[in-house]
Amino acid sequence: MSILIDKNTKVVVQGITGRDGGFHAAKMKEYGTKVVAGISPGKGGTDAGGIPVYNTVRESVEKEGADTSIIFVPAPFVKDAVMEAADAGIKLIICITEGVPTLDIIAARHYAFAMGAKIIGPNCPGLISPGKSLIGIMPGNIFMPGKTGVISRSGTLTYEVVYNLTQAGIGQSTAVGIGGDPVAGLYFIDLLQMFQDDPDTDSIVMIGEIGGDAEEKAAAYIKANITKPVYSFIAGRTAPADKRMGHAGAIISSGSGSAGEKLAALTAAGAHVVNEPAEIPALIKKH
Amino acid sequence: MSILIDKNTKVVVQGITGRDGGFHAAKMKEYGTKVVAGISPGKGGTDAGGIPVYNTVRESVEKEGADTSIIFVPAPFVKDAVMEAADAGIKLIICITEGVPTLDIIAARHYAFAMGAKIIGPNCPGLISPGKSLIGIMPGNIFMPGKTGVISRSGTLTYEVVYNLTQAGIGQSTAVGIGGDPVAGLYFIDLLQMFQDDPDTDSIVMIGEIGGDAEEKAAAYIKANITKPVYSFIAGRTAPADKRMGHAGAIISSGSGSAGEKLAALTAAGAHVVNEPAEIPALIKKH
Amino acid sequence: MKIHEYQGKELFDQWGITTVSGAVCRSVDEALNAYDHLGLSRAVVKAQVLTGGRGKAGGVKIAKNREELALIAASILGMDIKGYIVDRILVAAAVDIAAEYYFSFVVDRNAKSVVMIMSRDGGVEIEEVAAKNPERIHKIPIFPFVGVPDFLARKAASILFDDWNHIVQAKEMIKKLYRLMVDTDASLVEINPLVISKSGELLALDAKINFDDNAMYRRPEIEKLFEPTPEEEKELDAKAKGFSFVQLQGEIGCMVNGAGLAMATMDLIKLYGGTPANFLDIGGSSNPNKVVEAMKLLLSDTDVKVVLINIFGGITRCDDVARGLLTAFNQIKTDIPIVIRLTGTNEKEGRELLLGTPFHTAETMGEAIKKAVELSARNHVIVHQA
Amino acid sequence: MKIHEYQGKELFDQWGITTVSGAVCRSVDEALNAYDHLGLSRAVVKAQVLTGGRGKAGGVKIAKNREELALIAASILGMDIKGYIVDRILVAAAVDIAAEYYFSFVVDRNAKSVVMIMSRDGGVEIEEVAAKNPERIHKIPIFPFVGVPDFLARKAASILFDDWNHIVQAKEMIKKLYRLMVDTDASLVEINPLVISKSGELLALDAKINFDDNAMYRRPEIEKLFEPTPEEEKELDAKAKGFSFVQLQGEIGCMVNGAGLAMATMDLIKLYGGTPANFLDIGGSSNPNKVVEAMKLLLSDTDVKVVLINIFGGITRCDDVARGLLTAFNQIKTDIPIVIRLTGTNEKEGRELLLGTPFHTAETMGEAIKKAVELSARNHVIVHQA
Repeated sequence: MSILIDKNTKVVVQGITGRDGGFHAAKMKEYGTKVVAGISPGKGGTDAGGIPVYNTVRESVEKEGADTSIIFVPAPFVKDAVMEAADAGIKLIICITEGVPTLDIIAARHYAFAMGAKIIGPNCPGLISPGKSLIGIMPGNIFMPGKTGVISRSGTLTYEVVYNLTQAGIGQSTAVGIGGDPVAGLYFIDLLQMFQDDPDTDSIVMIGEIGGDAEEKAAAYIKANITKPVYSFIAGRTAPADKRMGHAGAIISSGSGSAGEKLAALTAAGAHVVNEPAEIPALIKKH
Repeated sequence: MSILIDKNTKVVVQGITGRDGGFHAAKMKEYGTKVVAGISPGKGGTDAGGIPVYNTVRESVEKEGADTSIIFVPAPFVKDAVMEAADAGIKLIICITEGVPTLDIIAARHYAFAMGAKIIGPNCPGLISPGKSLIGIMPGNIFMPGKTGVISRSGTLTYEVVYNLTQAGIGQSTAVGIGGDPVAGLYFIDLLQMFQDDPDTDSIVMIGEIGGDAEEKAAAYIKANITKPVYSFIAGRTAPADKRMGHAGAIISSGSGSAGEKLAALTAAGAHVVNEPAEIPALIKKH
Repeated sequence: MKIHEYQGKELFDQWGITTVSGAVCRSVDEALNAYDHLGLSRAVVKAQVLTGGRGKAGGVKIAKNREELALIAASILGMDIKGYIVDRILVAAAVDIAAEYYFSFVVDRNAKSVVMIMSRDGGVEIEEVAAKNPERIHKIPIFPFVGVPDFLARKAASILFDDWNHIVQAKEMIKKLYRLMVDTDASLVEINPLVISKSGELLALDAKINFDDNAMYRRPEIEKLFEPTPEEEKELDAKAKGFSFVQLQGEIGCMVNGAGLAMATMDLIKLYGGTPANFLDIGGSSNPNKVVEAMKLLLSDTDVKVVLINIFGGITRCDDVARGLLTAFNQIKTDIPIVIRLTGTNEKEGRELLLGTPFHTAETMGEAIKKAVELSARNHVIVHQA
Repeated sequence: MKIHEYQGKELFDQWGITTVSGAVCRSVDEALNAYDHLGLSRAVVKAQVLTGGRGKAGGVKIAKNREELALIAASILGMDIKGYIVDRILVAAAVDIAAEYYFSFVVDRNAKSVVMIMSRDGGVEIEEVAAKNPERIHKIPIFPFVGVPDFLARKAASILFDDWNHIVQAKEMIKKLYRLMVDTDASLVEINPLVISKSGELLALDAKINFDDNAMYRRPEIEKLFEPTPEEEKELDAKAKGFSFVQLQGEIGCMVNGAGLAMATMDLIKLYGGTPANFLDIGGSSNPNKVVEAMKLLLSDTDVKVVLINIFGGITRCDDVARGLLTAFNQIKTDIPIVIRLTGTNEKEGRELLLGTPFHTAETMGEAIKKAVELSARNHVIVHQA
């Protein structure tokens, strides 16, 4: 098993005729993901590498049974694209696009929530249930099926961790990149609970970074609700205060969000906190 | 027992310093209703006939434990008043004011619904659980406690029916005036189900009128879900098509909403339909 | 509140919704001038009346040339359409239509929101489509705080059209139309037919807009478009006095407190074999002036043979109501028989006050109405004998 | 994006939020001119720097008269506040304050919405109030589609104030402030202190506004208010080239793909005893030009003793990355040792391509970083010997 997506998940790619949308739609299809449709307003009726293109998400739901959407449209159009997907009955919306105005994502998330849809991202690499479905821009070949769930605020750092796991023979049930923006969809707590509930996940790797207090909140949640072992790495211990480190998320602000506080909270919650990503596989094997 | 309100219901009167608000606040208090506060922005700290006045509903909830609100504010301010009550945690909002713009009530209702609050009205006489609580502008003295639930789109016609019931010794569990506007809060179906679920209601009187298709929808609902006997009178059999009869609600439009269709639907659903209100008590006694 | 098609089209123009320019004309001469001034060849002539079904009634016609226009204008002006006399027509360029559609925004009682309604079967009576082919009608509810974002307009447009060029035009139109609805507090904005012309342009060939009377206080620019009929004038006068009044064609004048009770009173009059002359809800007070005004209104109708006053005393007690009636009838002299029924709080005291007056009193509604019907029949006979 | 207080106050003026007029001055003479021109008696002088804690640092002072103004202006201009040199001051009328409050709108990560934050404890560091007396801080989340209706503004205002006159002023201000937030895509709009003057007027005595960088494409009039520091200029230049760059004070220049991996690289450098010279995320492509540009950026820092290139090859394969690096380094001549770590897809092929080059290669991140730290220490010694 896995969380959120599996081999039956039917994906529609919003923005399939853009450069990134087209490239990753093909990659996902190649991985084995059921990419059933693409959306590109004005290009309905055409075909993108064997994937039928529609003008509206509604058509992809009605005609192809799409239930999950991945969004590559340019940032100014993300709000509308998320709302369109939620309105059309899509239940999981993965937003890859970066640079989305915060007030746009607040509105889109609020709307999607009211329509019963979950969002992952924006500014995230997507998610993968290895061997079943890849919905994102992750390199599928570094993953392998298994029983470790991965949650991460960072892209390449996730690959680094996963690569270490896979090299050590530790497969992943699902790996989710939640994105680094100040306001995002599914976050640590939501996903920790899903992995806790997933019978085929035995352990959870959580990769955090400085900025915000999501890791501290996650630590409190782990203490209260998570019985599976959690392994954690937090990036940014040496980052200077009040500096942006790539994402907007990585800001130390208001005495909250420093790596030290996060590490302390996670350790106190019983999570296994590591100094370098490479330590994780050995720790998992030990337990 | 009763539905929606009982002797523990704590009422805040929004617009208590207006003429109608003040008059009916006193009447309700006299009836025995727990009127715990009044709202009049700018007059907080004063007193209206022994009832403490606050600037905001929030204060009446925090300081007096108000859980139900009755609104008498002028029509242009109703939207804001309903939203304020819902935001403050009020769970039942009765809107007496007439002449509220439809788009305002649509927005206010949507907001209240999202906040988990129920609305009755606008343009309605309120409701009463005889002997327990009167929240509205109904003449309390014509009601008596008992086991018949009353739902009505009309004011004085309700009094006529209730008066007949009371004269015949048939008391009421709760009587609700749902109002005659095109868009309103709780409606026949909601209340039919509440009376069905109320162990102390034995029979239901439903007073409809021409316009809209709420009675037809109620008929279908009765057929499927209501086992208690329903007695019904529909006003406006002789009203000419396409004419307003006092309320905006009373319009025959688009081949729907005529008294004939409503009577037929209710009869087919097994409701006891009467030609004049005075027939109801004898019918109830017979069953 | 309803307005004429040409007024609706003026609003469409203001809100940027593409329609067909035309001119309102009140005579054949004006129509011919408009024809010349607008440089028309084929022209459409449309009766401007505040009712539906103009087309079926012959109120909409195409003129192939100037001569035909004169004939058609003459035939439509003065026409009676469902009781409305055509006093003006709209003369506009006839469009070469490729296809007709239906589109509206309307307040929906059941959805408790505004809904968008659309159909590819335009130009016909949409109620018939709804009855026979409900699957050809699409409804989309609008969240009040969200309104019509791009995606929703695009979704609606793509339900109506296949061609992307048409979808884009429709998307823009739909957003503007919703803006118009909200900005003017309309309760209905309907375009039937919405057409694609042979040159591929999206055009609103009709404009039906109803407004929410309750919101007109904040839309003075819309309110002034209202042209009441003489009948509506009378109703508006009544409204200004605090009454709700509708003129009917019967013999028993009714004065009732409350709209539902007033309708029930009319129903029972019919049930007992009489005919109501009107619907009159005088509201909830016992103010004698109000009764005087109401009586004046009733007695101005020469068909009225009997007046029936049906009052339920609730918050206002029956004795107060009786005193108000007595004060009022000191000012009014009439030979018309008056039946008064007072029920509710302090009803006995109220009825006692009326003892020894020329009024017929009754305890129940049934009794009062029976008496009124009886008196109207008798009065009938008297009139016939006279 | 941050702006100065005086710029924030100009926006407040535009959105109708009452503040205190003043003048920005870059010299004592300008300050004295402003004093005369504004007809001031008691004046406040405030350092304009893009950081908090000005008050504590002595950057805000009251001048009782013209002479004192000259002294204070001279003392504040040129002051160093948390590394920011004061190059301008705001001179404004000193207000007779009756009471101080705190008010802000801010994007809240946890609420995933904008929240209003208010406190009756204004004029102090709000973080301290939050830590010591959290019950004195009130937060109200805003529904994005609903915004701030009257009731919500009234509710917030009545949490802050007891006097109805103050509540009414605050209600209007709160609605305007939210309008400003939405219209400009701000992520923070903060007034501390918000005051009631002795004459009963509500005034925003400070204006702190941050904007959402992601939204500046649609707010050109706001974007042009931005004044980057020389350090930020460098970061912006990097951004224009597709990098995310932050200058630090260490010796190991880093070039990494991905922000998280870049931060982890810095962390491990410290862990192994080295010092990172920068944060540099070059993003996801293998374009040699990008590598050339990145190397130029790194080598422009004379403190850099070693360059560490840490690339995870995901979608972009390691052999492509290696080819890109080789092409790039054909164009760059440097004596600085370079450590390259390539992992991921086709990593073996990638590393083989680098065999026989002067680059130090490594398989794991730990290995690469150990080598870089070692080299930087050795290089250190060489430099010291020279």
